Amino acid sequence: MERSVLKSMLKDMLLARAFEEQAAYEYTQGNIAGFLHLYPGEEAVAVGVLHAAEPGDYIVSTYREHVHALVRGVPPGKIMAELFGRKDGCSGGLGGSMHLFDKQRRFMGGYGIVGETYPVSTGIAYAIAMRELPEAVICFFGDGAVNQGTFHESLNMAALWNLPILFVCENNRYQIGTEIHRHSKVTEVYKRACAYKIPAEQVNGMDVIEVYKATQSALLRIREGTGPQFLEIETYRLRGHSMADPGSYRPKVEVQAFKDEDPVTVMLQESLPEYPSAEQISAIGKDNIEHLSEHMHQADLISPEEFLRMKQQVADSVEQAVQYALQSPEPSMEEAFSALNCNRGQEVLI
Amino acid sequence: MERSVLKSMLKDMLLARAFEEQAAYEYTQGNIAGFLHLYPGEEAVAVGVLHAAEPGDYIVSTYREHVHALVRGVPPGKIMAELFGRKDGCSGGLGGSMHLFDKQRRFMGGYGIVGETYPVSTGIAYAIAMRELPEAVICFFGDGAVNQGTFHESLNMAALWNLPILFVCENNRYQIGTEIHRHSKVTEVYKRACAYKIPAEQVNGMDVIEVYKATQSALLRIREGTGPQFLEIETYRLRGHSMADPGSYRPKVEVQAFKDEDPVTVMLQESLPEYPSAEQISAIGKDNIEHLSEHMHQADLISPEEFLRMKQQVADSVEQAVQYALQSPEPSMEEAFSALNCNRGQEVLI
Amino acid sequence: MANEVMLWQAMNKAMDIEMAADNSIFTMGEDVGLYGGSYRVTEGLYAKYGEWRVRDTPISEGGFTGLGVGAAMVGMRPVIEIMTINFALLALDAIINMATKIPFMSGGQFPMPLVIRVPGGVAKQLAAQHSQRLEHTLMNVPGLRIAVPSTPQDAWWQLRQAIQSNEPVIVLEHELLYFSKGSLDTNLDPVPMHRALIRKEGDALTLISYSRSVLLAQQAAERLAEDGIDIEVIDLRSLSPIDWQTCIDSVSKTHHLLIVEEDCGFAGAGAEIAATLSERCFFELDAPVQRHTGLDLPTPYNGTLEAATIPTVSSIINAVKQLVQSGE
Amino acid sequence: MANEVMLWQAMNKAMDIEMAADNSIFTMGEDVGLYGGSYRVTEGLYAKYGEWRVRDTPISEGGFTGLGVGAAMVGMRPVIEIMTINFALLALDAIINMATKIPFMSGGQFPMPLVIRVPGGVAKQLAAQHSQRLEHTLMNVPGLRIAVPSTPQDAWWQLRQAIQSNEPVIVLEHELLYFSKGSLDTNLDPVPMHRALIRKEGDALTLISYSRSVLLAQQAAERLAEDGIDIEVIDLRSLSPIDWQTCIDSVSKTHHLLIVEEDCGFAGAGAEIAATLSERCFFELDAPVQRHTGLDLPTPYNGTLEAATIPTVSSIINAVKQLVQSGE
Ligand SMILES: Cc1ncc(C[n+]2csc(CCOP(=O)(O)OP(=O)(O)O)c2C)c(N)n1
Ligand SMILES: Cc1ncc(C[n+]2csc(CCOP(=O)(O)OP(=O)(O)O)c2C)c(N)n1
Ligand SMILES: [Mg+2]
Ligand SMILES: [Mg+2]
Repeated sequence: MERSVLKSMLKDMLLARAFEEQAAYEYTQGNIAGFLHLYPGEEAVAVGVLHAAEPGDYIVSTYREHVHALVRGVPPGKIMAELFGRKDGCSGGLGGSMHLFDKQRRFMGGYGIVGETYPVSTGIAYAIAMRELPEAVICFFGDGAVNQGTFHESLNMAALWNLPILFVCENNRYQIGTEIHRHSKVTEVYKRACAYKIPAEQVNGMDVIEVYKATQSALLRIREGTGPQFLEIETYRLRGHSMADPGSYRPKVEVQAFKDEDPVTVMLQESLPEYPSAEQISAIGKDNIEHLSEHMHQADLISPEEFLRMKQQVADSVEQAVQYALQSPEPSMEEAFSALNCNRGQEVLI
Repeated sequence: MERSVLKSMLKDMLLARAFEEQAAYEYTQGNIAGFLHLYPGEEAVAVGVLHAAEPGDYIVSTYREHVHALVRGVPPGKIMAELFGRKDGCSGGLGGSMHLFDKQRRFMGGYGIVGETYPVSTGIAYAIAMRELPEAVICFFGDGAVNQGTFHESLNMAALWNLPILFVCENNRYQIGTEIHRHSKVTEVYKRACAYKIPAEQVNGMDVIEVYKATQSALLRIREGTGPQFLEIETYRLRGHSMADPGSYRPKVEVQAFKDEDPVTVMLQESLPEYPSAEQISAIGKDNIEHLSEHMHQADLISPEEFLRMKQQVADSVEQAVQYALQSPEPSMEEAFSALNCNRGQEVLI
Repeated sequence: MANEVMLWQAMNKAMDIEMAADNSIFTMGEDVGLYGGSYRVTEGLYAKYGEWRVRDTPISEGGFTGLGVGAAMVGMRPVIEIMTINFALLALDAIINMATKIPFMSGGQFPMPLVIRVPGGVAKQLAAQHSQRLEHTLMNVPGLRIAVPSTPQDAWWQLRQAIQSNEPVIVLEHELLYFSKGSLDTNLDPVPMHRALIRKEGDALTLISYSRSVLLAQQAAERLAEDGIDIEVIDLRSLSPIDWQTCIDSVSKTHHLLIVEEDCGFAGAGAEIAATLSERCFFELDAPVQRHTGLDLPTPYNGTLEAATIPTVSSIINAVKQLVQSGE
Repeated sequence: MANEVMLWQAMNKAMDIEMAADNSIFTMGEDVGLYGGSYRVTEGLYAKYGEWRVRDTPISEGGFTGLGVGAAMVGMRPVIEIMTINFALLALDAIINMATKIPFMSGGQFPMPLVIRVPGGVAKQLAAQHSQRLEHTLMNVPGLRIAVPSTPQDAWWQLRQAIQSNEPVIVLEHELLYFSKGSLDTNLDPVPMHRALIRKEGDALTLISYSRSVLLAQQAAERLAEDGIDIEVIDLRSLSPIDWQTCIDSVSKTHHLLIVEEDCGFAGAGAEIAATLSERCFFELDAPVQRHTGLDLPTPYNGTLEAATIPTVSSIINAVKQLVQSGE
């Protein structure tokens, strides 16, 4: 793999972690409200998948989508401003954390109702197929989302009509507090694609390189006309489901994750989910960020100085994002109504 | 197999065919209205499956359910009266052809919305499992119904909680005018159960004995605690989807069915679907009724006289059913409101 | 030049002319293609435009309605047919949570040029699960437009307007109207999509209705005229938005208002009409606004009972007479 | 003896006492078990009653709500929790086409002792897809009962009554009320399930409301009383059926009616209330019935805008003052 790709992935993973931890902090400060679902631990998924995508591809994600938007290139300030509910947010402050949109970058939304990403993706893919374009749609969803009826309906249609969709299951083994064995009979999610004859494989979501490669070849198959493809990416979220979730349903020893090298500087309030302890972490395996950075050090792909510089850049851009958000005004009620009326043309209604 | 079971199955198949053809006739006479979905060609499914069931088992069916009710033991007169919309119908004349119910016989309904039989069945089975009873639920549905989201949701839950349900797909290869290759990516329906680890097999629905045996062993497995089972039964409907459907979307040569030995005495109006011609029939294979009766003749399990007598009995009971329906009064508006209020107890509402 | 056509034919022609003009339009639904559509609205289009533009679907209402939403986001103009309104209950997440929220939640980045066509209403003994109306549910959704054509001319205009509009529009088509005849002049300038029309002028009472009930109301009005009672019949044509001004002007003239609808009365479409006009015409009304509606009962299969659950020409006549007298 | 408790605690206690008394009751929903319920209503029940009676489900709202219907047909008393009303759009076929139609279509053979509990309403910046209300949709369904408790005492009574009833009942719980406190006396005789209650007497105006808006209305009433304007506040407690008599009696006394609701105004629950009372109190009203409702807009995420889309104590005060003056 090219060094530049690896570096850029590492940087995005660091940015993702720092951005999300900053968001957690801003939540405790009252700058962000509502449901806030964070991504620490899962960075290798969004980063690996989206680095393998083309700019012409469309991205459809869930309510846990800040990092997907970031990696897609939506400016951090635009995302932070959206979390703050400000006018300069990427959805004008009307959508919030769960509903990031950026038309220009083909970032087709964050959806809050579990299972909506499938039909949105089949619709975009239908348009692509009908117009015979070389584009694809990348559809993200969780392990819990797989039991929604739209999964079944959409995968059948995607396969039947040979639509260019890459289905990406972010399997973090939990549906809020319900562990995968308690929500699904078949827990190897990729096997469920057999009901639609969609090629599917399982990928180690702690290794961004593996994710990147699997995505590359799946997208290649799609562009060759093979139809939809399915990746189950095994990952883990370090935090609770959302900032409102203490995560107490997870047995302590089970927590399979690594603490970030960059120690979490966030002061976690008592009511917020705690990170797993260092012992729990070392009992299990490696955090995806540490994994990649170690690999790059050992292969001499990055120097310690460069790494430090990268971290500083990331910290700066998160800081700038917060400043951008803070100085942005709130949207007006007039702007809210014009968003609703973006559907209107010149036509006379009555 | 016991001779008595075979005889009784043969009689039910003859009754089924005669009852449905009579219903078609009554529709042309204006005695039946609304949507009327008939079963000729598919008799071996309902008869084979339900003869293998116990009286304690529950039956849940679709809008094409007259024969399921008949075989379950609902008196033909009660069914015909329901089709006529009369007070003595098994649903009081309020439900009609698509909504036959008989609580006493655990016939839990005819459902008009495709995909409703799954959740109703999982609910009944949940109650059985919770109470640890030796009963099972038999859930019927068509090939087209398999693409509804509730299929997916219900099969996962049934498997996850090991519920006692026998899923029976009546695969007649059509969803109204849409042939199975045009509605499902995977057309061997039984394979779709793999997504839930539910044991599944394909059965020849033209052979009632095969259907009976497959059902028997599936029910045995359920009662042993193996959890849900799945049968795909391959069959064919001789008529259009409903009386309103001329069925012109089916290529003539494709029609895979046999004409009844007992020639259809119904005068089919021009607007009604035609039966396949004798040539088309002989080009393909055997009607399920002829198949069973020939087998029994050859094995000397039934004499020609007894067969004739059986047919006469069947004809008589259909005739009696019509008379019963004709003499039954219409329900009153008061009765309609008390049906709605069957939910009410003595409680003071306001 | 006006022709006598059936309503389905007017819609079929509307689909055809729009599809010919703009290849971002496609239609999708159960049996809309090879079979030609349950009520023939898409007849002939499959042969003419091919399977990508006229797509038969599996029975997956939630899935393919949502597919329409996704396609509309990238500039297509999908016309989704849900076979009947009863099945639309399975697609409400796509309609309410997706189609009408995305334009807003995205801060106005994604307009939603989506049309959803849905047959419905009480037809002929289709029983409780196949006789519903869902007007009230759809009306309460901000950003959703609802057209309810009652004549071939309106069906022609409104379907074309719906397809051309960038707003999500539901076209509610009454199953008993597809084979009703009326004149169609394809050269006439269209009436604005949501404008109410006065079908008959009169000054004894204002009768407001929509869809099939308008036809019954017109028949009732003719008979009442023979008895010297001249009522004004308004066809709303749209349930969201509602053309209040036309209604208010009429009530200001007649001082009596009767609303006729086929839906169950409690919290039906008529509730909003009665509430708004009771308020806005408070000082003009000589008698309370009355609603003459369907019974609050699931539809019985039995034909006699079924007929008794919804307004008929004679029950409308009675309701008018009672109201006119009460105000005297 | 009355205790101060939070509303979720009253409901939790109600669940517990009913489940202990009748083992045909089970509850089911996402995270109701091990996790203890999103709003704690089912806390502790999983440990006490086991997984069959307190069942965590996959995300399959249509499937498990329909499962409740099937179980109710064979004599169970399922209490299905749909995590929020926004997801109930996925379960409307089970509620409308199954739960309320089966008793009728079967000619009365299968009563439906099903309870569906649903948190909802505008909470704290949950944005457009998580801030909906669905009252109007559910009201138009014949045979469905709707309870809307606003106090711990009512939540205790009404949840128990719902569980004991053989009718399909939806309990709509406002997300901002779970942690509000009120007194609970478990020995009091229950008020009938659908009876409206007068929360404050007065003669200047009748204010009708339900759920969380009642609390705002009460605060507004107190402040208005300081200004010498004594209004009567009615808490409907039930949206189907509605206790019209209590409303009519009040309007006959005050001659002014204001309806306050959080739902979008157009075709919301208030439409039915305004329509019926405009008709039945026509000769008693000194001014048009007014509705003070949520805006016809999806809920914005931004907190300032969100707050401006629904009635507040001060906007209620303004609305009351305007109406009282208009009638003078
Ligand atoms: C239809 C629907 N039901 C329930 C919810 C509430 N909910 C939000 S996230 C979630 C869990 C989803 O789990 P999963 O798909 O595994 O994604 P993860 O949060 O683990 O990334 C639930 C139940 C919802 N938003 N939509
Ligand atoms: C949810 C829903 N969508 C559409 C329909 C209309 N419809 C009735 S039967 C049918 C075809 C069903 O095909 P299949 O499941 O194969 O059963 P079959 O009629 O062949 O026995 C359709 C589309 C319906 N009743 N319900
Ligand atoms: Mg998960
Ligand atoms: Mg079929």
